[in-house]
Amino acid sequence: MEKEELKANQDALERRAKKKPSAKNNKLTMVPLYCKGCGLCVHICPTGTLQLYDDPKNKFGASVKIDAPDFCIGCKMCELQCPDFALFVNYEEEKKEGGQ
Amino acid sequence: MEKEELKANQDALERRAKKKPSAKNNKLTMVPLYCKGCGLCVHICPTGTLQLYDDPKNKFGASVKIDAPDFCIGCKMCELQCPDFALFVNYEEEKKEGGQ
Amino acid sequence: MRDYEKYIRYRTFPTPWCPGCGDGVILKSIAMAFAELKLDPDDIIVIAGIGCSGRMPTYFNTNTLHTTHGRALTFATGIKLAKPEKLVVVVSGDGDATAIGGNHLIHAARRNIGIKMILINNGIYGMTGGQVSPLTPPKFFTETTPYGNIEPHFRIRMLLSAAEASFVARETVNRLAQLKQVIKKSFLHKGFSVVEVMSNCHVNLGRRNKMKSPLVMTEYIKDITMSMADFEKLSPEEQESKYPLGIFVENTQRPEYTDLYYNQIVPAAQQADAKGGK
Amino acid sequence: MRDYEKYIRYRTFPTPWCPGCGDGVILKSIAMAFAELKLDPDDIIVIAGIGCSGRMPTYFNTNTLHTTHGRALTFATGIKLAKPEKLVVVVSGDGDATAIGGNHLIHAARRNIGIKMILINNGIYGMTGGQVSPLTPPKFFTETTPYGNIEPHFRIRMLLSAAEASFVARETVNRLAQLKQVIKKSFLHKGFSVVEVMSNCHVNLGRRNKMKSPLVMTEYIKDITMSMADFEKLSPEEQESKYPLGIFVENTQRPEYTDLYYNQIVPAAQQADAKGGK
Amino acid sequence: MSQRKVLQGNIIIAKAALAAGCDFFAGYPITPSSEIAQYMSKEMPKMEKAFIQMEDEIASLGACIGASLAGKKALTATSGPGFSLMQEHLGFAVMAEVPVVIVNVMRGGPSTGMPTKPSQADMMQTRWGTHGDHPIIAVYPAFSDEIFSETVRAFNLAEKYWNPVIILLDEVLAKAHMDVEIPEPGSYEVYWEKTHEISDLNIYDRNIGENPPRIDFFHSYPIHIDSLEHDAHGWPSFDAKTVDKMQKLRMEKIFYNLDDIIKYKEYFLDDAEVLVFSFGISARSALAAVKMAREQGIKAGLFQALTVWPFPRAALQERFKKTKKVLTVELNMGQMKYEIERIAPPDVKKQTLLRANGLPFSPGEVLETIKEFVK
Amino acid sequence: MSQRKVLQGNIIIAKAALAAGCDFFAGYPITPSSEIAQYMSKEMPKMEKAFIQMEDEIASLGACIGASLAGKKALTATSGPGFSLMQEHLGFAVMAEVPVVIVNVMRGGPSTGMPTKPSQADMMQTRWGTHGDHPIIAVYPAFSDEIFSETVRAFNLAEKYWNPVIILLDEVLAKAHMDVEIPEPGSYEVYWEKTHEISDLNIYDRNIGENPPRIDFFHSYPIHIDSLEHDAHGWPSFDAKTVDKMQKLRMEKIFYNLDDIIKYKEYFLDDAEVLVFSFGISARSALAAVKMAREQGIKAGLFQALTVWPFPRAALQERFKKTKKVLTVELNMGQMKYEIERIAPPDVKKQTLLRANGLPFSPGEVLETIKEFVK
Amino acid sequence: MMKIEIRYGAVGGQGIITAGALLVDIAVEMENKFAIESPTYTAAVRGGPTKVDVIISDEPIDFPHAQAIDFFLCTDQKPYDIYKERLKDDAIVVVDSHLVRELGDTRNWKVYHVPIINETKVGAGNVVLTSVVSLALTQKMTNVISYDNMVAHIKHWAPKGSVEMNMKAIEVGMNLIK
Amino acid sequence: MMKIEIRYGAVGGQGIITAGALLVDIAVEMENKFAIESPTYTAAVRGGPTKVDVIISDEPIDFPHAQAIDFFLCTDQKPYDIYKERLKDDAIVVVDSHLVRELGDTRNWKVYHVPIINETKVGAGNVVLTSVVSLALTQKMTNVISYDNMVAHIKHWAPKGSVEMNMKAIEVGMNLIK
Ligand SMILES: Cc1ncc(C[n+]2csc(CCOP(=O)(O)OP(=O)(O)O)c2C)c(N)n1
Ligand SMILES: Cc1ncc(C[n+]2csc(CCOP(=O)(O)OP(=O)(O)O)c2C)c(N)n1
Ligand code: SF4
Ligand code: SF4
Ligand code: SF4
Ligand code: SF4
Ligand code: SF4
Ligand code: SF4
Ligand SMILES: [Mg+2]
Ligand SMILES: [Mg+2]
Repeated sequence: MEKEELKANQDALERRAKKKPSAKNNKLTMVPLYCKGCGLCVHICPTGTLQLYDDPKNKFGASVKIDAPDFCIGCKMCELQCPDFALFVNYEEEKKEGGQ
Repeated sequence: MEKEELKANQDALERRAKKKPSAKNNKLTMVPLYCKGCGLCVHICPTGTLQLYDDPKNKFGASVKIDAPDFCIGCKMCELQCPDFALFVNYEEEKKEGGQ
Repeated sequence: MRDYEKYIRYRTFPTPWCPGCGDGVILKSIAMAFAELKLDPDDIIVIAGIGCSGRMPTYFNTNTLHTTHGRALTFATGIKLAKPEKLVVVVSGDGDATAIGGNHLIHAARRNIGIKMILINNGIYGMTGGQVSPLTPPKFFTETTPYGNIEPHFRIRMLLSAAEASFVARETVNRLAQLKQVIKKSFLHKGFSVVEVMSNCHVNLGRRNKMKSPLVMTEYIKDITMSMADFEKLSPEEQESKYPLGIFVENTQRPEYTDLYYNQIVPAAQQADAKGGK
Repeated sequence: MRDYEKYIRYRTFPTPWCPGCGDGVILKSIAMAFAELKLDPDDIIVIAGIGCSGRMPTYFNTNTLHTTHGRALTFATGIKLAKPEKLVVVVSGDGDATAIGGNHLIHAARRNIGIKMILINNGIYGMTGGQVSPLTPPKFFTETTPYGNIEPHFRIRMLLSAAEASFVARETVNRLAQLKQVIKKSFLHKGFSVVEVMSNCHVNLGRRNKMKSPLVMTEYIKDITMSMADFEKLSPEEQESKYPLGIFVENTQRPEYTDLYYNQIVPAAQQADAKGGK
Repeated sequence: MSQRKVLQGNIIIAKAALAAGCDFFAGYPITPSSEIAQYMSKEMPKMEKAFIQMEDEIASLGACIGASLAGKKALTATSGPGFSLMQEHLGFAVMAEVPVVIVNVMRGGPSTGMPTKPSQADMMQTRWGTHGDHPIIAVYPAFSDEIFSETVRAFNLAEKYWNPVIILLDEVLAKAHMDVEIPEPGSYEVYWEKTHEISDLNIYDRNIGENPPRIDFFHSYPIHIDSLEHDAHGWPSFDAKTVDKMQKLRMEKIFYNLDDIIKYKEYFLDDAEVLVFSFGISARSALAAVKMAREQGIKAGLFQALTVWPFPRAALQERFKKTKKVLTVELNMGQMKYEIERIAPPDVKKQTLLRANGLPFSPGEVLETIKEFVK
Repeated sequence: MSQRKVLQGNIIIAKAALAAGCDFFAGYPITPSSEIAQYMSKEMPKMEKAFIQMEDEIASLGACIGASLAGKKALTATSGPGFSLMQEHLGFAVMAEVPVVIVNVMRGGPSTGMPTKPSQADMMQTRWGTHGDHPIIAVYPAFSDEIFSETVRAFNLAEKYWNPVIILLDEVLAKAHMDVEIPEPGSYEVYWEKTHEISDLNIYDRNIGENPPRIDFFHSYPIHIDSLEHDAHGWPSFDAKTVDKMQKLRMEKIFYNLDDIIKYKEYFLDDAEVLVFSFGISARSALAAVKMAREQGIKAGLFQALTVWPFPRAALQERFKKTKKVLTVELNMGQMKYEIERIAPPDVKKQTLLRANGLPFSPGEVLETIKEFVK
Repeated sequence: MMKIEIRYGAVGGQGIITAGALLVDIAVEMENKFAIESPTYTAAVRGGPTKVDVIISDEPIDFPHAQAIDFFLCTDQKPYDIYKERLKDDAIVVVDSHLVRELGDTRNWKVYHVPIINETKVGAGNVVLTSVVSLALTQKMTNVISYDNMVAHIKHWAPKGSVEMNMKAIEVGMNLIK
Repeated sequence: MMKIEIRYGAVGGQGIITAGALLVDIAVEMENKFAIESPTYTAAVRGGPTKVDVIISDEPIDFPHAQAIDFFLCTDQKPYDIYKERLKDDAIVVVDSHLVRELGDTRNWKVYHVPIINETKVGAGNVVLTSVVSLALTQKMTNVISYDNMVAHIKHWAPKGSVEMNMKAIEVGMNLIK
């Protein structure tokens, strides 16, 4: 990870530190095959739920991980911002409900 | 000549009728080779000095003639408007004076 | 499955873009606009020229066409005139749309033909490795402006308004909700529309200008963009390097080209024909 | 001999234009502008694309270049950049400049390269026998709009202002004195300049629209043109079919392209070189 | 019943195109082809067909390809300078396998050249003008009835082989008014294949030599068309084996079907001592010359190529078994003569009559050359 | 003293161009040629030379021609799609007789094709891509030192014959970093003719076969240059006799000077049983193969064309007197093989090794084909 | 076999192109002949010398330009000079008496000097009608089409309101050479 | 005659292109060899498999792609699968132990599994330095260039301020295989 990504992680942790775990049990789904480790989701997540990590299996060197799922408030900012369709919020659940 | 050209001639004659011959002895030079008989000079001349005529020797069928040279006031409107460098006003004279 | 995933051709994934490239975000917002309008994928065609952005059609599960550099609008014009009832979307990079393709852009605008253009302004030739584009900001370093760019950039909203475009808007990859909304509006507009999207090529523009991470470059885009109201508060000098956002032109009065053709010229011709004459 | 005749290549006369064609008038006014500036004919180059207007260079006794359709500005760009001290004049028809050549036009404007363009707007493709052009007024009949033109026309002064042009003016073939004056001013301007000249193609536009004589068509041009002051008194609807005259843009602040190149980029590069570095 | 009418060559093309089902025209005016666009602008709206004048030739061919992919039979018409500008998009049509018909009314070249003068100097450009390996079909009518029939055939070939087809026409004939037989609809073939049903979007999946099926947009299975090299789905692929196959698919659809594509006419060849090889306006000079030669007892014959690309190699080689002299007559500085040099056996003597000054050959000039040659 | 350096192929071209006096570059980026423009954008301002990135390839060549007419040595660089777009202006340069050098780094075609893969599929387009009859000079270096020397030669030929010259380069070599000997300035010819004095503005007045003199703008006698066919003054003329002469002047300046223009290399040909004909990257495969063949006792030799247009006909025909087998190796589906078919006598057996899938031939593949062929 | 070759020469040329086209129309559509009209322009945009060749035959026509001209009508000196080639020894030549003055060697031609342009203006009222005057002259001198067909065709072809003018033009043409 | 053929495989590829270029620079400019580096890309814009062939010889090189590879260094599975062709039977093969897992038939190759990427990050501090690490590995395993020249060249080539990092990268490379 480069310094910008490290900073994004750090910032996320700081944001997380200011929050409490969410009441709702939001479910985050990752598609590791598509994740390019860009960090945009980490950067945007208001609750600091996500973290980047060095991932030798990712050809770009890093992937995202759902570091603190219980902090997720289900705002879907991360899903919206992910350029690679690698992150979904409450995907299965909403499917059952018949789509958004 | 088509009706527009006949009208231009007519209009010119009407303008001329309202004028008197000019005091100055202006000299008009025609380059028959270049004149295409478009009538723009006839149309623009404020004193009705010029007239179009059917000219079988002109490949476009008409040429301009200096019909009433003494009415010319030397305003050079015709020279300016002629698209074909076929009409000059006081050309030699000004040459002698060393150009305009 | 998300509604918008219906419009995505996962079989061709992953996308070829760099990590964090704005193109993926735009891909998604267009798909979301399709979904919100509940369009049949077969009633849509997405067309692009050549460039990183030009690769986008491959990833839509609609009819898609990857054409030649700068000419997507010409193919689109043929398709729209052939099938006026289809949604004809053109995706074009800034180089594609305004360098080699600038003429087609102003002519499509002038004709007001009902093509929906998404103009991805990352201020650089991404695909070919970072040469200056007509939308590269002044003074920026690129592979072909090693001493800084001396050419002014087009201001798309000005140029297109002057070219008679009937719908002109600008959004950024940072404002997904608004972006999707504006794209949707443009799809509903009858004539030619252009949505300029400020996007990040951190790899080829950012890298040479101290913004090599998407995280930094998207922040830069946030800095230089603002609402029209905020923009108007700036001095002319300050405005020079800023980009207002929103819908700048939305003229619903101007007739759309294929409409005019089929509903005015065709009847006129048929009438003239019926009257006979020689 | 008139001063301006020095700039005329009589050996190639007569000109190939129809009787009364505005092109001859424009030829003369450009020559008069040269004369008033007392330029050495060898310090001038006149370049044109293809069209009736495109034939103009042949008749100037300066350096002259008859290029390809729509591309005169590209050749001119090469020449101006090679020889910034020369007066580089481009003469271009409306089709040449705004149909096939539209892209080069907006890019020359954007760069503000010191080329002086005379854009002859006769609203038609004269040379090829009267097909619609991007400047043909709406509803007009042409060889390819037998049921009337449904395409809006570009408004050059708008388009070029938006394309960042630093000098934009319009005159007509009826106002020789003003035309010559504006052309002269444009020659003295440092950056890119466009003087749009409303001209008469009575043969190919007039004939199909009840104005087959130059005498009628020049009157029509008088009718549709007016000073900016008069124009501004009109309602927007009335403005639609009228053309204001005068100088619309004259921005002396914007640096000229070759100036920037030789006086900013070249020293910067040489400095970088002197400093060494890898 | 059909009837002999008087029409300008350009108008015959336009009428034949409409008869062949052309329902889309995009073009940019250029001498000496503009009448085609002009006629279309008047007639097509009456038939609810689309006509548009584009901003240039690049845009014109782009629009035609787009319309074709949307199910239309598309035509554009141009001349040398415009044809040069179309080369990039010609390559697109080859790559994506898109039927489109392009008329090139040749004029004097190079560059702006002599817009009002005839020439046959775009022969090789027609074959090789765009970059990369590409198959091309080009027809070249010379007589009025051929202008009609070859135009119809051009559309049929484009549809059948899913490839651009070029119609070459001489300036002389484009501008001339002449008697022509416009056949009754139904008396000639108009090829139109229904859009093909596909599975798995495998739009380019077929065997080498097979004709591509008609597959276009808006048929309930959204497809992808690409200017990049692609696989059977049309998706970009640079895999060497895939590319190999795709390149061959594109080339061989033409070369497996030469019998269908190649057309020519033979006059007085059965006992000919000298074969005059020609096409277009020069073939008309040559035909007159051959007839004059026959009157003078000289055994001359004419091979008039109607399909110029692919080159009618086999038919000529058959003739060269017996006829040992070949005279190539073309209005250029030597182009198709290279093909003759290439395919004629060494025991066949080769002679040329070439010129590129804007004047067509008179029959007398051709006759003189024949006489010199048989001496 | 000269020194072996490591440079990318594209950069060798750029350096050689500067060494040859190139003082104007206008271009538009395209893979795999962009490094040439990039290098020029950095180096040319240092030397007070002009660099400009234009809005497209049409504009780029237009600007180069303009600059050339204003006394500069101009270069542009592109690849297939851009080269197709340049065809109209290439014709202008031929018509007006303007020296200009165009680099075409070939990539897989047609259309967008395979931008990152090598191919030799623009050979015929290089010769015939623009409309009308036109002379073309094209050089095609294969080894690093040749990239330098042929680039210098391209500028010299352009200046001498007042004609566009095309430098073909392989994607493989454009992108490769390799050892190269950059010769000392002064150790190679840099042709530069002083602008000619003329009387009566008769800028095109000369005898057939003569080189045109350098005449350009801004030399105290204002001249006219035209894309229309023209007379000795450059003024438009369609007079048949004048046109005839002008067409010949343009063509024959090349064909009267083949000895000066044509360059090739011969390896192991003196006793060869099989002549391998090749160029560019394929010639490098072939050279390796020929050496391997020799080791195995097979008498193979290589004819490497450095000038590909005009075609080195005479030199090859000389070889065909003794060597009766010719193998054409080219990375396309058959292009220069047509030239070989045309010029090789019938007793010479012809074989080809062709491919257009983005992979260069390995020496082993060429060797196998040679072995098959000599059997 | 009947085959007549006709050439018109003029400056500008719209008139003779029309004359040729009319001739071909009548020959083909009313008299069942084979026919072709091919115009040749020169460089000048407007007013350059133009020729129009018309061939009418009862067999299909191979080469569309005239090779052995039976009838040559020319209204200007320059086109006369350029296009007087390929005339038969006994060709009929009609020239405008005002505009073609230098005829050079006229071999065995039957040459008529008539004031075509002037008479058209005076007699038919508009120089545009030179086309019809030339057509009538051709009909009269060559008989290649019938007079009745010519009249019928012109009546049909002429725009409403101008039929009379056109008939006058025919009269002018028929009376120019007595 | 000395001739060594080296191949690098990776995804993305900027690192190995640099490694190859450095190798060629040193061989030619410091050791007077002939050398060429030629990269091959695939379709994907970013992150596609890339190979770089380097040939170093004391004679001029005919064909620029490797034909009989002495040394193959590969940091990813996909390029390994595609580009493992044309290796000599006794080639030296170095693969990233994390990223290349399936080796298939390794014939008589001397195969080394080492955590190239990881060690670069950890040891040199930035994955960009894979280029220098790969270069050092190559030097060590093939001796095709001298260690001293390598160090001298990298010192000269490295941007001011990053020389130390680069020296560390060399160390990492030299120590990856003991
Ligand atoms: C005719 C032609 N010229 C040049 C190119 C090379 N080319 C491919 S993409 C591109 C520019 C891409 O820039 P942009 O349109 O801004 O798209 P981005 O990659 O930034 O999304 C260029 C110059 C080409 N493919 N075709
Ligand atoms: C590439 C190309 N396309 C088309 C043409 C044909 N052409 C010549 S002039 C012209 C248009 C002329 O119109 P405009 O530029 O308005 O000039 P005008 O004749 O009206 O002065 C056209 C389409 C050409 N010469 N080259
Ligand atoms: S849904 Fe919102 S809170 Fe949950 S991970 Fe995504 S951005 Fe963070
Ligand atoms: S999940 Fe998406 S946004 Fe997050 S790092 Fe991965 S690719 Fe980037
Ligand atoms: S100078 Fe003035 S008054 Fe005299 S003729 Fe000309 S326009 Fe008339
Ligand atoms: S003198 Fe000039 S303006 Fe007057 S009719 Fe003649 S050409 Fe026209
Ligand atoms: S180069 Fe730039 S535009 Fe292209 S994919 Fe990468 S970040 Fe996106
Ligand atoms: S056609 Fe029109 S523009 Fe051309 S010369 Fe005639 S009047 Fe002028
Ligand atoms: Mg971009
Ligand atoms: Mg015009």
